[in-house]
Amino acid sequence: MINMHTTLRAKNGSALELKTPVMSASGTFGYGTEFMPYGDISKLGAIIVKGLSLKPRAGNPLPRIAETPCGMLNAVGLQNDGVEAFISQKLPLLPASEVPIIANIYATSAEDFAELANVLSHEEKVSALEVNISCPNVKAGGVLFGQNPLMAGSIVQAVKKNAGSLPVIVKLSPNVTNIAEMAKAIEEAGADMISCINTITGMAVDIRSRKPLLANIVGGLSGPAVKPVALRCVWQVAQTVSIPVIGIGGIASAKDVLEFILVGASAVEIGTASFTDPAAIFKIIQDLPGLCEELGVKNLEQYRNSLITG
Amino acid sequence: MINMHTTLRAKNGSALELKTPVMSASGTFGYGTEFMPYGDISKLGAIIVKGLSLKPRAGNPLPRIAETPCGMLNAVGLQNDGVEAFISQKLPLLPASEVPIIANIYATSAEDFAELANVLSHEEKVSALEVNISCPNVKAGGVLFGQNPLMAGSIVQAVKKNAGSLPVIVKLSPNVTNIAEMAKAIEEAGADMISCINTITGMAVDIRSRKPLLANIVGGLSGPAVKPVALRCVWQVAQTVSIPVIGIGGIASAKDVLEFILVGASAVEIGTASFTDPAAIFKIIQDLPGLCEELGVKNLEQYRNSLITG
Amino acid sequence: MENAPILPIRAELAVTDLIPFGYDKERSFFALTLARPQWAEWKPGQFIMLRPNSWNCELTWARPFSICRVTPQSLVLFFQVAGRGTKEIAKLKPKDTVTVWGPLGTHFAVENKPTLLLAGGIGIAPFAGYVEQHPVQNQLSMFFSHRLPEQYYPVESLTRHIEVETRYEQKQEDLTGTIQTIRQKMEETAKKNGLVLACGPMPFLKTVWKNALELNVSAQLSLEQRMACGIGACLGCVSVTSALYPDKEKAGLPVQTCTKGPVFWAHELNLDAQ
Amino acid sequence: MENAPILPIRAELAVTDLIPFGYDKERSFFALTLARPQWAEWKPGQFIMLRPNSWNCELTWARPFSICRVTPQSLVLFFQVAGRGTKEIAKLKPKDTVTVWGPLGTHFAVENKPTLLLAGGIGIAPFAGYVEQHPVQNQLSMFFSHRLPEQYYPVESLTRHIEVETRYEQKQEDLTGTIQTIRQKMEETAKKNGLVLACGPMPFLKTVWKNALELNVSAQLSLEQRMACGIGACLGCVSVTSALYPDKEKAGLPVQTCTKGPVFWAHELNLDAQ
Ligand SMILES: Cc1cc2nc3c(=O)[nH]c(=O)nc-3n(C[C@H](O)[C@H](O)[C@H](O)COP(=O)(O)OP(=O)(O)OC[C@H]3O[C@@H](n4cnc5c(N)ncnc54)[C@H](O)[C@@H]3O)c2cc1C
Ligand SMILES: Cc1cc2nc3c(=O)[nH]c(=O)nc-3n(C[C@H](O)[C@H](O)[C@H](O)COP(=O)(O)OP(=O)(O)OC[C@H]3O[C@@H](n4cnc5c(N)ncnc54)[C@H](O)[C@@H]3O)c2cc1C
Ligand SMILES: Cc1cc2nc3c(=O)[nH]c(=O)nc-3n(C[C@H](O)[C@H](O)[C@H](O)COP(=O)(O)O)c2cc1C
Ligand SMILES: Cc1cc2nc3c(=O)[nH]c(=O)nc-3n(C[C@H](O)[C@H](O)[C@H](O)COP(=O)(O)O)c2cc1C
Ligand code: FES
Ligand code: FES
Repeated sequence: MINMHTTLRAKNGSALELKTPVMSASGTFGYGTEFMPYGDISKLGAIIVKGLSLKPRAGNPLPRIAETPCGMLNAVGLQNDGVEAFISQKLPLLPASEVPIIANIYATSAEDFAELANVLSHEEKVSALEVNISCPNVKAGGVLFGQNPLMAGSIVQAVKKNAGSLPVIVKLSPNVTNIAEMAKAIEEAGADMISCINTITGMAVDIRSRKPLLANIVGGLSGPAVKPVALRCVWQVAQTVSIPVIGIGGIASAKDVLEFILVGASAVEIGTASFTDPAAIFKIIQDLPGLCEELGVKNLEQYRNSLITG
Repeated sequence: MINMHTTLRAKNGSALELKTPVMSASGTFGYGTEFMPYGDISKLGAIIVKGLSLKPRAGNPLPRIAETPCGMLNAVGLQNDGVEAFISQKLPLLPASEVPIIANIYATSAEDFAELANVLSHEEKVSALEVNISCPNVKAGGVLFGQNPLMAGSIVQAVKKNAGSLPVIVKLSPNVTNIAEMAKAIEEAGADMISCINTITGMAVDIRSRKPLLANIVGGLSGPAVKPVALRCVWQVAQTVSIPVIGIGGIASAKDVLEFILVGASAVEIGTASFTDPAAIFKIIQDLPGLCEELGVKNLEQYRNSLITG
Repeated sequence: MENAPILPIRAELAVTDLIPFGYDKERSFFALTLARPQWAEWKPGQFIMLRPNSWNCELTWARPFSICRVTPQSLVLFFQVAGRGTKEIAKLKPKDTVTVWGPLGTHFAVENKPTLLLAGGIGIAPFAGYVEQHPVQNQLSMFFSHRLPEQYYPVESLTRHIEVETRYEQKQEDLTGTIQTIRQKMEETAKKNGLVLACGPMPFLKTVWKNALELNVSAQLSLEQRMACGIGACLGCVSVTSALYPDKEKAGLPVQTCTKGPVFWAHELNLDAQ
Repeated sequence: MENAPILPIRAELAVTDLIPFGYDKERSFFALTLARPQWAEWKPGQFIMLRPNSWNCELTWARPFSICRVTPQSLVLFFQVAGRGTKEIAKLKPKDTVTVWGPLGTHFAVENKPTLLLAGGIGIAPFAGYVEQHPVQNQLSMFFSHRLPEQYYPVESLTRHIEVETRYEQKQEDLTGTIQTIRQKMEETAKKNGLVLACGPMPFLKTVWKNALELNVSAQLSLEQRMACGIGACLGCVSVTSALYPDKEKAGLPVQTCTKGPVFWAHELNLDAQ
């Protein structure tokens, strides 16, 4: 069986060591414990928890989710109990010695991002930060930060300065004219890694009630429907930056994982697929070595970015 | 049976009178004649033909198309015989007295766009122009024009100046950070109508051959998968401009048509659905009045933009 | 609900039977029987998430259904065709397999006091198992309002054990009658210091909720919200609690209907916030 | 191909039968029988687009299949499971319905001269009808190379009428033999001033194409390209023509395989441009 071990190296030389390149995507895996009945969460590459803010957030009104062809829309609006409750109540329950725990963070100002980074950098059980500057479902901050290279850069710098030795992953939005340009700005601002994509802004309506299917009117599209867009984004970003790229968007099988690695991803995150089946991520992790063997892939690092375009 | 007649009014007061708000989308309906065995093409709202350029274009190498979850990618690259061949060979075959024929045009410079407009404005059988500044599958022009409000504006002005009395529809790309801003610029530049969306840039790969599924590597995503993005774009554009908006993206049923009208579209175009079933557009046109009746919609203009968001 | 949580499991189960109860131009009703999952325990009011294994990715989510009944051999669900997913589920055939995770969520309280069961339409589903498992069935009575003929619903399995008053709502006026009956029966239950359990569509539940607060009667409501995961992870299904919610940190805030519900005490909810 | 075009129609047809020819760990083969569409005319080499009515929108396109045989009652196709779509098509049952449009595209020439049929694998499909309809069957001979045992393919229906030489390719070396046999048989046909008709995978067709140009023998090839519409509208399926293409404006340019093909004269194609 080929070894799936994956090293994501940060700029300062520190590294995230993953048993497998497959992690959970923020907001789709709760705080990890929700999935314990369905598989061994310590087998994941890493657990990326639901987005955290400094203060608790109630999120958006209902309805918050809608099913769409091969995908879904969500406008949860970053409901969470705040970083303190996470540290005191959720973090202790997680098997952090066996699997890296990555905190996904969200704030409405560079100062708050800095403080979140600072608070989390003192938690031994946290292995990295993923900075969400790409949420389309909040009025302040969110995707607005992720659509402006200057604003994004200043947030990355603020987080980096306060993250201590924690690797900083910056999560990009596909809702931009030029994602490569954003990635470049973020790399230059000092990010250790880039993950993409967050959701694509979308909408659904009911012709009978004449109401939007989401109370927030617009929401973020995810699931297999967005996979072609996500693959394109990862490919464009991986061609542009030299830091590790983490692929996200519609991944639902080991085959999908290899597609993202082929176009340049070092690792991937599984989102919506965990709703379709709570065992999906465990099955993907289990299937991956066998599929590599079948394809004669001896080494993921060699397969990575080996797309034949000539 | 409620009347589906739809008037798309241009700025100069002239108007496109449609029997039904349902038209064919460029590049998915050939030159119209291809569909004659499957329905009466004179029953369409309008026939928008395959994109025309001044000179013939061979398009991109194969493979040019790939199937994706609830959608497809294409990188046809605007293969066409050129505007002269269209006028001499295709246009005479079309029932232009019964159904408006709309020429979709593509060029790599404002001058060429102007000349195309000029040539077509002398053709009695052409009822309007649709300006494609949003094709993601060509190296020059294409979506680059559609991603820059200044460039887009100058093309719109060039076309308008040379289009005589023909209404000018400008087709927008979803591959932008802010589609409302683009729409505003295009309205200000003098466009008579806006259509959106063109395809979303995407990609697909084969993990065995390690090759992209398209020779062009990236292509444009269309079909039901993009409908939530298209609805959001149409809604954002319709909130911003006061000229008519034509909705496109993943429409496959009469219900989908009403969704786009509900969020502000005055008319719609059917694209990929015509591949899934060559009779799709005829069925949609046939089903629409009955669905309106069922919903108690007496009048499309009243239903239009009547989304309840409060 | 106060006891140790019941651990859910995920299983791929074979369909053993699908029995139509009735067709209407708008709705059709089915009892779906699956092979019994290896559950150690379950309690009426809990639900499962179900997704046929034959589905491709067009329909993204599993669908939530109340557990109707569990026998040594089988898990029985009762459902109506409401949209695309249930239409497909209604096409299942014996030997087809489905992926099920559960039992999920909270359950109805069982107390040795007069207990009024209020069911609206398909909301009758969880009460079949509740009645069968109840240790003192003569404490139970039910009022069931429905829009389609009675034979479309599994009423018979209930009348075998308890007294059921039904109202076939055919006209708008019948709805007013239903609302009056609910009020009157809840008043009686309040006088007897009894318990009210309700399951049905949201307007029905709002009526019960308002009465429960006004009459100060113990009442539990089973809520339906759109669900993606069913296990508390997506935060799509939240309901807003009242100031009386026992977890003080969550009082007045949205909590997951799939894990903190679907069965809530009426006074712990703020249905006006929906 | 020179005659008036055959008008296609779209029809919803019932499946009447689906007969498995053979299973393998990689591929399985089926003959699919549909109710006969109301076609006025069709010619061997033409194809149809087929999409099961039960498909939801996950699979966007119909699938192209050669017309194998048309009887007074039925339309028969022969297909192998190649991917997701054909896997689903292999699950069709009698009475299921499919949407079919056709007959589409160009057809094989019928000439009263020695005619060599070259089939690779599933490329045998269009030849069943060709042989049956041919007015002078003793002019026909076939060479059929295949990777799975012969009984997986509808060979018997051909050997009833004509002489068929088959090669079961089990090892890499067998492929070399196939290429030699093709060369030798095409040389013989060239000497007899005969006609070659070929259908099979692209590498197979390239071999035939090169030989045809070198030996200057009349040859037609049936090409397979990914198709979305099948009717010339999407421009997804183009093949590049040679300088000898009769429509001078299209010579050397891409033309739709679905309407200008799938059957092309070898010298009118430039397969090196693919
Ligand atoms: C805890 C719980 C228990 C339930 N128990 C039963 C039962 O025993 N029998 C039964 O017939 N129905 C039950 N329902 C409702 C049932 O889940 C929906 O009717 C079903 O999901 C509709 O799916 P659809 O694809 O047919 O409808 P669509 O309208 O096409 O579904 C679109 C989306 O909306 C959701 N949705 C639609 N209607 C409802 C609804 N009323 N409640 C929640 N989500 C909805 C679907 O799950 C799906 O995600 C229950 C719902 C919940 C939350
Ligand atoms: C004119 C024509 C006639 C054909 N006749 C037959 C026949 O009689 N019997 C038969 O078994 N097969 C035939 N084929 C090939 C058959 O269409 C493909 O095997 C089938 O489309 C594969 O679909 P899939 O979903 O199983 O594979 P997937 O690989 O999942 O399909 C993905 C996409 O690629 C396309 N595709 C995949 N393989 C091919 C291929 N070899 N040629 C063209 N498109 C392909 C599919 O249509 C689909 O759009 C013919 C193809 C053409 C163009
Ligand atoms: C319900 C839901 C909640 C999400 N919450 C977050 C979040 O809190 N932070 C974040 O960075 N991304 C969030 N996302 C985005 C996902 O992490 C992921 O980027 C996106 O869903 C695309 O991946 P997928 O197609 O595999 O779902 C959320 C997505 C969904 C569907
Ligand atoms: C094969 C193909 C070719 C297309 N060619 C053109 C074109 O020439 N000009 C143009 O403006 N849009 C073109 N489009 C875009 C469509 O007109 C339409 O905007 C898009 O496909 C979204 O609609 P749909 O989801 O209904 O297909 C093409 C789309 C496809 C799939
Ligand atoms: S359904 Fe996902 S949290 Fe309840
Ligand atoms: S398949 Fe569409 S042009 Fe041939």
